[in-house]
Amino acid sequence: MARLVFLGRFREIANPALAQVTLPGGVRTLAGLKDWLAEAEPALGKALDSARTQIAVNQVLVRDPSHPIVHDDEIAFLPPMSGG
Amino acid sequence: MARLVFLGRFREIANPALAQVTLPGGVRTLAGLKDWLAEAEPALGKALDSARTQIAVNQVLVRDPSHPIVHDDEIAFLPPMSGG
Amino acid sequence: MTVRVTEEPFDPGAEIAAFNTAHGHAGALATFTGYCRAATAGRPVGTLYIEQYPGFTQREIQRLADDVSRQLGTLDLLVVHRVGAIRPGEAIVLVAAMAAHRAEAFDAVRLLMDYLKTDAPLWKKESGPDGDRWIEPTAHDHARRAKAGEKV
Amino acid sequence: MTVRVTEEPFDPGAEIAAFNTAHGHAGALATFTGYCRAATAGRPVGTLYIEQYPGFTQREIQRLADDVSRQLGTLDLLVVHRVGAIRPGEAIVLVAAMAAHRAEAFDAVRLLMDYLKTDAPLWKKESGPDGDRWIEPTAHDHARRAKAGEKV
Repeated sequence: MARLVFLGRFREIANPALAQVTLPGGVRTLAGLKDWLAEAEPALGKALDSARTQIAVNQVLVRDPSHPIVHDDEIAFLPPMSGG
Repeated sequence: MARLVFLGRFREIANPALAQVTLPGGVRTLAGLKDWLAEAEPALGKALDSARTQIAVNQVLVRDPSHPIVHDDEIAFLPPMSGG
Repeated sequence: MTVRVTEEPFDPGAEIAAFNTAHGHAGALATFTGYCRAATAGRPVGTLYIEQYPGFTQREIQRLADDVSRQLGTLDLLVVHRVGAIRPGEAIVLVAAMAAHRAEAFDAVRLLMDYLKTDAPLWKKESGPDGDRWIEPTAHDHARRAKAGEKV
Repeated sequence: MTVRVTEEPFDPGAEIAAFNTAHGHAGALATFTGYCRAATAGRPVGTLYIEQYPGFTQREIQRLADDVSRQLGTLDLLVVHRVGAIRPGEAIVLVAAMAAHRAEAFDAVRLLMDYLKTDAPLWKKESGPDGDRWIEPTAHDHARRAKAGEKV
């Protein structure tokens, strides 16, 4: 099981069932996860597909699309921030 | 009677008797007052003699040395300010 | 250094009083408080909603504050950031900096506010009579932050 | 706008709390508090003494604040300035500005502090173990004020 976290406007688009999800065996990297999401949830895939979307793995920002995903990872999708 | 006010380091040099003083009839302008002070109180006169000394007449800053002095005026001598 | 992300309303005056009590001899205290406005660009705001990523948000703000502290040599920093549902008139963010001299205190507050605007992991949604909308930083916010980062 | 020149110690946190209560919906509050330091340039300070010219000092500070308010379009300004004998750790000056946006609030506080440093009719004397000395603004203070006046 991976834990997927969608923040801000991504959360409103994402299927709540994705919070705890068993990923197919072929999904082994962040790029693979994004491809899988784009297929399973096209509207969400489209929203995530921006250079300004950031991804955190286990609460650390990761920029490398080939970053591996392992069991129990917490993977968060962050839209552009609007703090302050 | 004129009221003379000396602020900051001028106050420490000035003779306290100057707070209420009857000026000689010949002292009719700010320049005349400064000349009279320089003669009566040379140390004070020297301290006042700077382009950075400001003078207020009845609580309004006055730059013109020929500004007239009349009975009951409050004339203040201000060293450079160090507020804030 | 104190960084607090809170769902509860806070009182900026009381926070500042508590912060300065601990540092009475420092010399200079600068503060900034941002409030929830009753209207943005003429459009009335009902409720402002700010979402955090629990844990991550707190640590990232701490990292931004550490960065400012290192750049400007402040003696102490305080950040309080509200999350959740916020009503007009309530404080959203407070930044306070203690430093030996006023320039460092001013610069620290300003720089940290600029960083928070663009780099704090927080997501704002405004709810008004004509619906909701998510807010994202403007090009102007990014430009100001880039400029602030260079200047100091 | 409130300008207060006072011989009594004041609590900056309480002053800020009272000021912001009256303006909860303004958007941005920036403040600066200057404290009496325990040492200046390595030299211990016993007591700081600040002399005012009663009446004149209050009106001149009011004039400086009016000038800043006009230049920056702030919604409200507060100045509290201590005079008389001040001990290390006590607040000397508090400036607070309410504005619609943060840039105006920051700029107003900074500019007014620069004006106060050079143009407020106040005279400072530091008393320490090795005697007293009157303080006058440095060339640096004048340069900063000139620069601040141009920039805004």
